[in-house]
Parts: sequence; structure tokens; C-alpha cells
Amino acid sequence: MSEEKSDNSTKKLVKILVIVGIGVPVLVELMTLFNLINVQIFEDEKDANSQGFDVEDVRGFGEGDTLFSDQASVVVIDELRIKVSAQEWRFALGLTSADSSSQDELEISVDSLSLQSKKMLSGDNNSWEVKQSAPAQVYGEWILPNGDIPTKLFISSDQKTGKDSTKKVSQEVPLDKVPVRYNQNQ
Amino acid sequence: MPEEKSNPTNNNESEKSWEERNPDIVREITIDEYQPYGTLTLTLIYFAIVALMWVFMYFVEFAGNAPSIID
Amino acid sequence: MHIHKFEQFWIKLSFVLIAFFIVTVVYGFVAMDLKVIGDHATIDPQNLADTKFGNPGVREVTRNGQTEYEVYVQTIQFAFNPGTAQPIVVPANTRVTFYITSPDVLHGFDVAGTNLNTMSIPGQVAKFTTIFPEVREYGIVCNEYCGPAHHVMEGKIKVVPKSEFDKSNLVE
Amino acid sequence: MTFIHKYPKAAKVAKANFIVAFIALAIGGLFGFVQALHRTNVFRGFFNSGEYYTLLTGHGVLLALIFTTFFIAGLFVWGVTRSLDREPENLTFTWSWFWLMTIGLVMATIAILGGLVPDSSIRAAVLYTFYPPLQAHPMFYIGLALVVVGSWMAGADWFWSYRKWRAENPNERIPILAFMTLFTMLMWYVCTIGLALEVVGLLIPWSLGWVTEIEPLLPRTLFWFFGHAVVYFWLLPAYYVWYAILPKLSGGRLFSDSMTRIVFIIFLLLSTPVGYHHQYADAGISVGFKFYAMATTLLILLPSLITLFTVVASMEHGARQRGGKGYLKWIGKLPWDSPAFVGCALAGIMFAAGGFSGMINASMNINVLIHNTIWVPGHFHLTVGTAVALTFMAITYWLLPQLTGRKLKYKTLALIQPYAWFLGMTLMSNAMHRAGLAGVPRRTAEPEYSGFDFEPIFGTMTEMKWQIAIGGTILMISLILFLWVVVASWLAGEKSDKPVDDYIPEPLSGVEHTPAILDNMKLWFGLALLLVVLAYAFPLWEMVADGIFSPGALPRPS
Repeated sequence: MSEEKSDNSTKKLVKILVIVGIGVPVLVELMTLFNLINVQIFEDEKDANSQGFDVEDVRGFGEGDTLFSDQASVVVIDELRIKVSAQEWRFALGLTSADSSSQDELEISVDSLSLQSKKMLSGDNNSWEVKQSAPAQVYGEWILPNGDIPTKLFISSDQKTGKDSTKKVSQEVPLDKVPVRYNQNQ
Repeated sequence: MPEEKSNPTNNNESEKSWEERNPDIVREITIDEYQPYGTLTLTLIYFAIVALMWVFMYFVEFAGNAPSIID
Repeated sequence: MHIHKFEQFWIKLSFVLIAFFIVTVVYGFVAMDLKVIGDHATIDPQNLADTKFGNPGVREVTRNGQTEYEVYVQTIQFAFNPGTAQPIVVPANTRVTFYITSPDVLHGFDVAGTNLNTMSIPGQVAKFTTIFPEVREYGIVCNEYCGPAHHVMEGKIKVVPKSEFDKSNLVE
Repeated sequence: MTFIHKYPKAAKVAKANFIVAFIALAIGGLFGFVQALHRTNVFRGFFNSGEYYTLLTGHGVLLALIFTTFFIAGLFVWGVTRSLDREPENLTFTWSWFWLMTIGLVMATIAILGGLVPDSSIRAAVLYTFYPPLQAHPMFYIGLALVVVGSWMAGADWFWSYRKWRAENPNERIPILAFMTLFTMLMWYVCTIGLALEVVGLLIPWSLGWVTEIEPLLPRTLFWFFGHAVVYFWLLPAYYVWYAILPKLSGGRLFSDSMTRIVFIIFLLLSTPVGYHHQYADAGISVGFKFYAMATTLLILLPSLITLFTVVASMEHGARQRGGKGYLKWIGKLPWDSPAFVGCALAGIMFAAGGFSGMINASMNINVLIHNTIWVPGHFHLTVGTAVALTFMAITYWLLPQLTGRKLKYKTLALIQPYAWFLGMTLMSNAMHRAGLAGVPRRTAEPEYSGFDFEPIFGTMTEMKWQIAIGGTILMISLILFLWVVVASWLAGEKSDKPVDDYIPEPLSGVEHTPAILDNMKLWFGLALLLVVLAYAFPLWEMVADGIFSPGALPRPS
């Protein structure tokens, strides 16, 4: 009696397993086959608009671009890349103060980096004072979590506003695709 | 296989064929009477699917996927 | 030997299938111009600077009285040069020959969604010719693992109408 | 009386191999699951994209090289011992190959997992194809070399048993289980020549810094000399199960002994000279040699197509003996409630599907359509990942009782497992094939790019990603079920004298119909070597003629 019962429940289980375990796969494959043939043979040329390339992408900042362009002392990005070695990913940023007319000191600091993984990396210990000997250059490196890529920088600089007054000006710098290169010195 | 002869558990039943000893088996089918029609059917279905899919993949998916390497 | 007649038939059919595959491939190769990469030339991967790869980019050549283009591409960890920093710009409906090599490790050069797909092996020059039939942009993917940042290695090919092709960007 | 009672020593060896194999399966499978979720961006909390390739290397090496090799060793120990009716000749020798392989595996695994330790210099994120100039720690290459040397000794062990048996049985035909083992190992000897030359001759000296430069194409070519035959080294033991055991599980007999032997001979002959079909997209190899490789590759379809017929006919024989009727109705009479049968049968169906994508891969010019796209892993998850792995798991349900003397526990879970694997793999592999046609590459942590979008033929990228992630999750569940059943049965299964029906009936068309020449191992081995020389001598000479290490590239640590 009980054996018969377990026999019946096994049969039921097998039925369910065959339907789900084999039926669903067969269905998936048949749908694939149908769609493939349907799209390729019976549908006219795909909409040219579906190619997705016309999307206007907002270009971010890259090497050669100018920061604080509306301020007295402008700064140019002359190096922006990720240096990858087997052990670590480093983000390298080099800035040049191109303005030689100003007689004042300029202080720039990277407050933080926003990463692709939505994490924030603090930029501390990376503020530079650029003494007047233009064009002055500064350079910094940050160790990134392996595989992560900065998407935005938060940079601030003390800009002169009046004779003796300075103002801290912050700028959000959305980055264009940062070049990633192998770091040969590692 | 050799262990067939040396297997002591089989000794008492060694005259019986495996089919006779197996409760799941309804009847024994010998080589002379066995005609694998089902297998032939399945393999022919497989042949048809493969041949059709090949033609489709080669002449539609691949040849229609220009630009191609022409030299 | 005892082989059932059905199985004999199936074996014959198997040979037919194999022959059919080989015939299709040969037909495609010969009659439909569906070729594969062959043996072209070896090169010293540590001294690419002295070769045309030292100044990679698009070049104009005349072959059989026709204007064609040659594209020299270096695949480096983790970029196509050219291709990544700026797109490779070529005219449509013109013969374009790619020469691809790598100074560091193995890379792939796959124009996504097309039949242009080759390995880039240090020491070997991959050469293939193609004609782009459409005016559009294509993505280039490195499809061979080349190191920790392999997944960021991508580029672009921009196919422009023949009439709009700007020759000022050609390299010498 | 079952195997463990008759051959306690061999049972111990086989069990040791299975333990290692299942540990590798558990770790490698877990890595695969993590990758499926990472790559599809469903969940990324475990590891980041930089570490993805370390996991990928672990997944490939532990499953494709370690799980398979150890499982095959255990399976062959069982088959040789049983079919020749003798324990291993010298247990010190037998255990020495086991430990050599194990030491090698541990070394390779440490080198790979070192990549997860921050700042570690012991790394091997080179994937299981380890193409130079990407360089791994020397321990990785040395470990792999030890595994291969161990497998050679294992093969020698089985030939040793065979010779002793032959001396006592000069007029007997080679029993079919032993025949399949020996021919698989002959093929293994032919193809591992390439791997030995690559690893011992080039990579180990180079990774130790004795030479600084390496020509990338030469080791790549030597790898593929080995690299396609190795898939047959995985597949032939699955065929061994399908030919020798599956007919019995279906309630029938093997259809033909002679076709079985012919199939294994063709594999011995053609497995190695096909390697260039992995290099259709390589510069540096002429089109002529690629064509030769294609012709041999497509010919190697033949033994698989014969297998399709012979194995299905054996199953049909079983179904008809169980009362099956009609052209297709007999399929319903197969034991769809037996885990071992279901696993093997579903693995076979998957192989038929994988066979089709394999035909595309094999055919020279159409290969560029999918070369190095995710289509390729889609293909080999059908072949190695299911035809081989699912067969191995399924047959474990039948072998483990024989090796432990314990009955299988949790039969219901064991029954669900192969169906779940089949479902999960269909979902995952179907999406991988489709994504491959759109150009999505394999071996990447981030399959989407910022500069352009892939254009699937139909469906969307998001839908395919989810299909891969869901499929991968079902596979993980199936793997956990398998491991749970195995561990529980091994430790707590009910002890029994006859825990499973281990009898294997004679073939329908038996060895008496099989021509004697098929057993001539020297002849077939010699022919196999000749075909390899024809395929490889000239192109390898061309690569070596300008200096073994030139044109040389500098190493890049991985």
C-alpha cells in the first residue's frame, strides 16, 4: 500500500521533472529557432535607427581639457590615465597651471573621486600649492580598488576674487573614458 | 566480460540471461529480431535539423554578416 | 563484422553530411569571398617603431590603378592604436586592408557584429582585406584575454561616404 | 559482493581520485556561479572586475583540467580492475601517481588563488590556456606538469595490468572497458607530447627567468596540439560510460562491440592533427594547413555520429525490452526515474546540440563569425560542461555504491539533479550562443562597452544576461544537490552487500563479430603518430627555424 503510494508520487515527480526539466528547454530552443528564422528571413531590414549610435553622448573631461575656465587661474589636465599592473590599479592625474599672468599662489585639491562602482574615494593628502613659477605642474596617484574606474572628480581651488580675498571654488569634473594602460614600472 | 564468469553471486542464476533476472524487462529481444527503427527515425530527424540549421547559419547568418574578410 | 543495415545507412549519411560541410566551406571561400587569415609576415615585436606600425593609422595606396587604403593597427594593453583614442576612419565601398600586430601580449581584433575577427599575436602580422558596405560606426572589441583591464579595451571604426572621406588625417 | 568487496585496494584508489575530483568540482563550480552573476552584473559583492580573471582561471583549471583528470583516473581504475579482474599490480606505484597529481594540483591551485591575496607576487591569472607572454608564477606551470606526468604514470599503470593479464590470457580479446581505457590513454600520450614540449621545454625555463624572450605563436600552437585532443580525453570517458554502462541502465545491451572499438580507434587517429581549428583566426599559419585541420576536424564528426546511432540503438533496445513500441513512443519506456540513466541520457541530448555548434566552430571561414565570442563557452558548456560533467555526475550515482559498499541516499534529490542541470544549462548556453552571434566576447568581466552597443539578432542584451544568471543559479543548485547526495551517501548510506545492480550484460553483437585487427594497438598508435607528423611537422618547423624564442616578446606578469 505505502509502496504503491511512493511509487505513485515518484511517477508524479518524474512527470513534473520531465515537463519542467525537458519541456522548458525544448520550448526555449524552439522559440530561439523561430525567432532567428523569423527575424532574418521574414522581417525586412532592421530599423536603421535601432543602431543606437546616434545617441548624443555628453563628452566628459579628458587630457588637454581646461578646468576652472571661468576663473582667474585656469588649470589644464595634462595627464589622466589608469595604470594597471598585475597587482594594482592606479589612477594618475597631472595638472598644469597654464596661467602665467597671475602673481599669486594657487592651491588646488582633489577632494574626492567618484568611481564606476558608485564608491567614493577620498582625495585627501592631495592638495598642492602651486608656487608661481608657471607653468607649474602637479601630479598625483591614487590606488583604486582593482578593476574600478573613476567617473567624476571633485576638484577645488582657491581662486583670487579681489585684491586680498580668495574664494574656494569647487568644480565637478565628469570624466570622459579614462585611458587604461599597462604600468610598465610595476 | 570476465567477471561475469567469476562473479559468485551470479553462479546460482548463471543459466538465466540478464533479461530473465531483471524484473523490469518484459521480453528479451535478440540481435536477429532487433530492428532499431526508432533510432533510425531519431537520427534522421537530427540529420534534417543539422542540415537545415547549417544552411541557415552559413548562408544567412554568416554570409549576410558583411563586412567579411575578402582577401 | 556485424553492422546493422540501418547503421550502415547512417554511416553513409554521415559521410554525406561531412562532405556537404566541406563543400559549403570551399564554395564560400572560392565563390563568395569568405576568406580566413593566412600567413603574412613575422615582425620583431620589440622594435615596431622602425616599421609602419611605428606610425600607425590609415594610409592611401594605389593598387591596380585603384585607390585603396591600408590601416596599420597596434593592439596594446589596453587599447587599439588607432581605434581607442580616436576612431579609425575609412571610406565605404572601398578596399581596405588591415595590418594588425601587438608589441606586448595576445589580443583580439573583432569588429563587433561583423565577420572581421582576427587574433593579434606578438611577432606576427595579421593581414586581411575587406570592403565596408554601409556608412555607420562599428565597435572594435579585444576578444582575447590580455590582462587585468582586458574588459576596457575597445575601439571604434567610423565608415564615412567615399565623397566625405577626409584625406588630411592620413598618415605617410 | 560488489566492487569494494572484490577489489578493496583498487576501490580505495578510485575513491581517493573521486574525493579530489569532487572537491575541485565544488570549488570550480562555485567560481563559475560567481562569474555568472558578476558578468551579468546581477550581483558583484564577491569580487571586483580585476579579480574576475583569477576566478576564471580557477574555474577553468579546476573543472576542465583537475575535476576531469581525477574523475577519469578513478573511473579507469574501476574499469581496468573490473574488466581485467585484477587489482593494481603495485600499490606503491599506483599511490605515487595519485600523490604526484595531487601535489601538482595543489601547487597550481595555490598559484591561482594567490591572485586573490592583495600585493601577492604568486599569481596565475593566465586562464587555463595560459598563452604567453602573459606570465604566471613558475609554481603554476610546474604544478600542471606534475599533474600530466602523474597521468602518464596512471596510464602506464593500466598498461602494466593489461600486459600481466595478456600474459595469462594470450588468446582472449581485450575486454571492452579495458580497450576503451587503453585507447583513450594512447590518445592522451600522443597529444600530451605538445603540452610537455610547451610547458617543460618553453614555459618553465621562461617563467624561472632562464630565458627572457618567448615567441608567442609557438607555445600557442603547441598548446592547441594538445588542446583539442584534451577535449576528447574528457569526452571519451563519457563515451565509455555511454557505451559500456548506459545500455544496461536503459534495460538493454550494447548494440555493437565492433563499432565501439572502431569509434575509439578513429578518435585515437584524428584527435590530435585537428588543433589548428582553434587557430583559424591566427596569423602565421597558412590557409592550407588550416584547411587540412578542417578536413580532419569534420572527419572526427564521424565517430561521434556513429556513437549517436550505436548508443541510441542500445537505449532503444532497452526500451523495447521494457515493452516499448512504435517509432518514437518507446522513449517513454526508458527509466526516466533513474538518476544515473537520466543524467547520461540528458548529457547525450546536450551533446547532440553541442555537436551542432561544434560543426560551426570547426568550419574554417564561418568560424570567424563566432571566434572568441561567448558562443564558444556556450558550446563547451554543452560538451564538457554537460556531456562530460553531467555524465560523470550521473554515473557517480551508480559507481559510488560499488566503491563504498553503501546504498545511495536521497534518491529523489539525485533524480531532480540531472533535470535541473539540463534546464539550467539550456538557459545559460542558449543565451551565450545568441550573445555570441551579436559579437559579445568571451573571457571578460564586463561584456558591455561604453563606446557602442551590441545588436542582438533578436531579444535584448538585458534579457540574455538574465537568462545566463538564472541558468547559472539553477546549475549551482543542481551542483549542491549532487554534492549533498554524494557526501550523505558516502558517509551515511546504508551498508549493503549489493548496494546497486552492478552487472553489465554482454553486447548484442559481441566481440566474436569484431575483427582482430581492431585490437592491434601498435598499428593504430603508429598511424596516429604519422598523422600528427603530417599535420604538424612543417608548420612547427617554420616557427622554430628562425630561432625557438624569436621573434621574441618580453614577459608580462599577469
